Amino acid sequence: MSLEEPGPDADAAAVARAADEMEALVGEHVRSRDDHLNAPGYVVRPDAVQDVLGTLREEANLDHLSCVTAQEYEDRYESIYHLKSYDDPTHEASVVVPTPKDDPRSESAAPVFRTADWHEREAYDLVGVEYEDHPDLRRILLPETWQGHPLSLDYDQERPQIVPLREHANPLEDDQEGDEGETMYLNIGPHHPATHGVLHLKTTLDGEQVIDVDPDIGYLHRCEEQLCQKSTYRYQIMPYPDRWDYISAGLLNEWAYARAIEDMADIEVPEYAQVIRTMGAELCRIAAHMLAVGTFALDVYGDFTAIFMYAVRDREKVQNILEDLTGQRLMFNYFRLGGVVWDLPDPREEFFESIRDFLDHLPGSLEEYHDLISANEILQVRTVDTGVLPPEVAKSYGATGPVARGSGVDYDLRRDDPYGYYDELDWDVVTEDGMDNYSRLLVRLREVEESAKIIEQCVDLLEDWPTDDRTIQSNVPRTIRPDDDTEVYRAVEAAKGELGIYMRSDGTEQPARFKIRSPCFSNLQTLPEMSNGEYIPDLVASLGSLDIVLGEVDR
Amino acid sequence: MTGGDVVLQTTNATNATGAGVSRPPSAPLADSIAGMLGLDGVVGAVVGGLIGAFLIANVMLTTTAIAGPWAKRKITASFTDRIAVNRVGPFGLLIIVADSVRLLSKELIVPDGVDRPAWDLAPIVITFSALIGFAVIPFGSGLQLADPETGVVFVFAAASIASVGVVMAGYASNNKYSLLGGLRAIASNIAYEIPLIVTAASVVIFAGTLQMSEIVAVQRQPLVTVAGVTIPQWFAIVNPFAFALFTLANLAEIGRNPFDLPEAPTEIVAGFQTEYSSVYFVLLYLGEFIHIFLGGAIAATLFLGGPAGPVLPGFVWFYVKMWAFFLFTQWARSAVPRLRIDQFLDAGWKGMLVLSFANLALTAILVGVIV
Amino acid sequence: MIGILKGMATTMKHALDGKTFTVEYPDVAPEVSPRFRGVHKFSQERCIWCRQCENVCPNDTIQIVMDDKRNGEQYNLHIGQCIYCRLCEEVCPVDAILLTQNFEFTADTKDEFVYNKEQLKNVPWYKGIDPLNSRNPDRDAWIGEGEGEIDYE
Amino acid sequence: MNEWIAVGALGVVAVGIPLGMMAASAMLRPTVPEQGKAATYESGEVPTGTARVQFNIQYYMIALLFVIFDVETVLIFPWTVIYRPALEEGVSLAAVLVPMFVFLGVLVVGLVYAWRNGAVEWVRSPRAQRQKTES
Repeated sequence: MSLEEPGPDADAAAVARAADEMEALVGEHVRSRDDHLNAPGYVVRPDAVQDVLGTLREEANLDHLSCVTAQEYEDRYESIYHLKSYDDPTHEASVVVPTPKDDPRSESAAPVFRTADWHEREAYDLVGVEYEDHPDLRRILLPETWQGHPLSLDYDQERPQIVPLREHANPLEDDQEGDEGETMYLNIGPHHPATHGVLHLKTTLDGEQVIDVDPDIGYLHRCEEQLCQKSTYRYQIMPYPDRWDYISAGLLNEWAYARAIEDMADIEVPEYAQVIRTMGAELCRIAAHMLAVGTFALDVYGDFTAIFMYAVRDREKVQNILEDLTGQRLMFNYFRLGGVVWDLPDPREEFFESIRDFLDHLPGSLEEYHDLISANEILQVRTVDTGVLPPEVAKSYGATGPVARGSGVDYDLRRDDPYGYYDELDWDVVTEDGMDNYSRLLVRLREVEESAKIIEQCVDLLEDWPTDDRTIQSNVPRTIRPDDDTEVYRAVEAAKGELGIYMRSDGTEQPARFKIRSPCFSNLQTLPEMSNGEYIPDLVASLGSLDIVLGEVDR
Repeated sequence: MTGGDVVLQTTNATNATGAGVSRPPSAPLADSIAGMLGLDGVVGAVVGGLIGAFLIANVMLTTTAIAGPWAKRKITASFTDRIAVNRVGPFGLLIIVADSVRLLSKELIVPDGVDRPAWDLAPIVITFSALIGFAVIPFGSGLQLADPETGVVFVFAAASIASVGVVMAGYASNNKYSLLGGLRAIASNIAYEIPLIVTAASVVIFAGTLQMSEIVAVQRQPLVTVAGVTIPQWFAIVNPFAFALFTLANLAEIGRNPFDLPEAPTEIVAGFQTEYSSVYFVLLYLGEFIHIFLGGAIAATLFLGGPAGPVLPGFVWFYVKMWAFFLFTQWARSAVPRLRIDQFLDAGWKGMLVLSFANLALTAILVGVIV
Repeated sequence: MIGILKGMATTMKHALDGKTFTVEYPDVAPEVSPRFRGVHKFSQERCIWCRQCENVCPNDTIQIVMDDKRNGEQYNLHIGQCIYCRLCEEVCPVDAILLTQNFEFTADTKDEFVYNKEQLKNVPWYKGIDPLNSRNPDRDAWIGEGEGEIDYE
Repeated sequence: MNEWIAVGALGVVAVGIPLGMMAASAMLRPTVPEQGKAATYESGEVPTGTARVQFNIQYYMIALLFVIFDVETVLIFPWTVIYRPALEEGVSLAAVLVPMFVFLGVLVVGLVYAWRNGAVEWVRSPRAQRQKTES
């Protein structure tokens, strides 16, 4: 905790003062306060959502709608809008919108924040809150014909669901008939070489150009939130974050859960463990970015290119190190509440040697990537000024991670909302102002360098760490039961961006609501913005540059 | 296709003007086979032609069989630091047998709503177009099936029939990806056909003939002698600029990276061949590979001195040159990104076309000055 | 143009240096970390039937059946369902369940992936690596018991 | 005429080989008709609409230009063939070069005109353009 929170009372007072100021801004709408562990919460009427969010956005600079959580209580439904500021993510607020059981209607935030579009659709789909004034309120993860809302309290799991293939296949089928007959409706995905998994893009083409693209997700929906709600805080939840963003970003994901629960249950993490965590997480980031760069090259270059294999080769090296450290190549399950499960492997020198060896070879590999990718004129022609995402639009869609930083939004939770050991280390946040596919690629390549810097410093620290001070876990009780009705929303900088977790406890050892804010989910939403009016190849390239993992989009 | 017109018109043109062209130094394959069998007249021509054609076709089929299932994998693997097929037979060579049996014995799935005659014909057309081009290619060592006076024009005409096949396949499949692939194939064909032929015309200016054997013969003449080594007058050495243009346009014609838009796996899945399975797919694949080798053979004949080369017999050299071109296509595939369709057409019309005409004019002036 | 040539030169360099990173898997058994988590191994003489592994398992992979005197009768593990989180090993107070490095197992049907305790006892070590080396708890009972023959019940 | 018989023979072989392979495959391969198998591939979704649409071929202007230039190439070939022999027989350079350059020049002027009028440009879809500016 000491490392996670600024801590001193002066800060707390400042936060309280800021909260009061915010309340003054939206005072007339606030019915009560419902403060969360991370931020002040304001309970507002269902018909004042747009007003309140608009005011907070304009006046209090809360321009980042990080997440929308919906949940059902015994007596009411509740939608929580987690707001942050792109300039300072520690400046947070929650807007809580309770709606009655018999009529769960609430005003949509989509006109204020475009990202709310998908988040509210998800809330409607899974919990059943209806949003008025929403541009397109339909199910997002589940098939259109699904009966009931799975995360609502009275949901009957035993009820058989009939999902006719034809109906689910194409809800848009009727819409297409009326079109003047010159456009072509094309399904790209779910089984397409360039969709990076099971993503379905409903595309309307005019010739080679894309008129409209509508991502259809949910093919990989595995009820991760529900799974976590059925698991105990202490042990059982931790293996699951690995499976959200499953391409080796595991430790980064685990940290999201670790951070949320450590805040919630007030658990200290020893400094030594924090350094190990930081090092492991950055190794994961390198592995994830390698794959992102490789698959992006694959999308643009076409056939089975050398770059993809080279990226995978370098990724293998990282995975070997991670395997030595955690025992697994992808599904690490290495973090524990209050630390990590294992100390560095013996013999330590050999382990450090392998990391240093990797770091020594990394600049050479990156040089190769630059020769192969970023210096290639054809690639530049293909990617510069395509898939343009202006910073304002990116912010409105809640884009984070390399996607936001490629649009020049200087936002990185590792620096702005420090956790772990990041604020003790010397590294830079990478941004590019190009706003296009090329700058997103460059951001990833440069972030690999920054991660290498961090790892190097961590290795130095760990090498000199005194032998008797190597505590890898703090003393954590065997069962954890946070106080009833504690709510927390905590985010970390995962490979794809801001990975947030909202948890509400109900006094038992399982969370009552576990909501995952996945960066890919928000980032993917920007795809129509980037590719409408562009060419099919650019659509594919933009999708590649977003670097989505469907496991994280659908959860 | 317009290719047909080219053949007709220029045939007449050369017949009118080509009176002074001498007979080729060695008789074409068909004639020598007929001679060996002691046949003459039409019977001899037909029998000799058929035997020769069978020989040539089988050489190319074997080459493709090695290139497609085996060499391509091995080459790609070496570019990407892998090993590739090595489990069946020595160096994995028996994968060729395994793959052909596997593919031939797959079920043929005919999708709903295909335009049946066109869909069935397309694989045949593509294979046919690639194979028939080899009729006039001088493999060296007397392996040239026929040597008509209009060889260059014929080979381009034959090669461009493949586009018809691709479009047939794309449109008949009743599949949107195929449609896109087929249309892209037309686009690439019309954009790069003219640069290709005009660049070839610059070679014709040098050689003063359209006959393949003559073009090869002209290249045999020495260009310069440096330190006792005679450098022959290969057009790739005489006019490297034309060679570069030709290679690029050739890549576009055969639809290889960076111009593999008709297939573009990451965009339109497999383009025109998406709906094909079993033997039909084999034929498309085969046709494409023979087409690459045809492209290589044309480039070798026009620019690399055909079968010329020291020590080894001419046929070996020619074969090596074809494979070198194949290797080049695979090399480009490993490291060159694909262009977007509009950029691709822009490059063709604004770049290649202008450059190829400039090249033609310059060559004409150059030849005028030399002679 | 320079960039394209540089890229092509890079791939050609890789082609010519002949280095590969392919693991020829069935011929060459891959190196695995001592911490690697594979198929479980069970030791009946250690097990005290406390059922902690069954409880902690996030996935209902482990099923323990006891008779009415609370003596253990069955220890079933659905290896096809396991997510290899190693929590069972972690909570076990007596190291009775252990994840070996062995990752090679096949079956024709899903049912065959349900290992009973005899099968679990007979899971071999991978390349003779005893995972407890790296995990370091008390390990006396495991020594010499590698093949799972010692069983005093 | 011998040559063309040989070429024709290769033509026969080049059709015969595919047909032969098809026949061989027809004897080898199984046929398991099954519902749904014959659906056209659209990334695993049930195909929506047909592929036989009035498709916007965005390069139709270029396709028209192609016709012009293809005829031009045809006319260039006879000239390239006689060019060198004519020079060697002593015809003056101007006599063989200038007429062709005039011919090429006319076409180049045409190309420049077309280029300036945007005919060599890719025709961007107005619908897509609209969509882009709207969003």
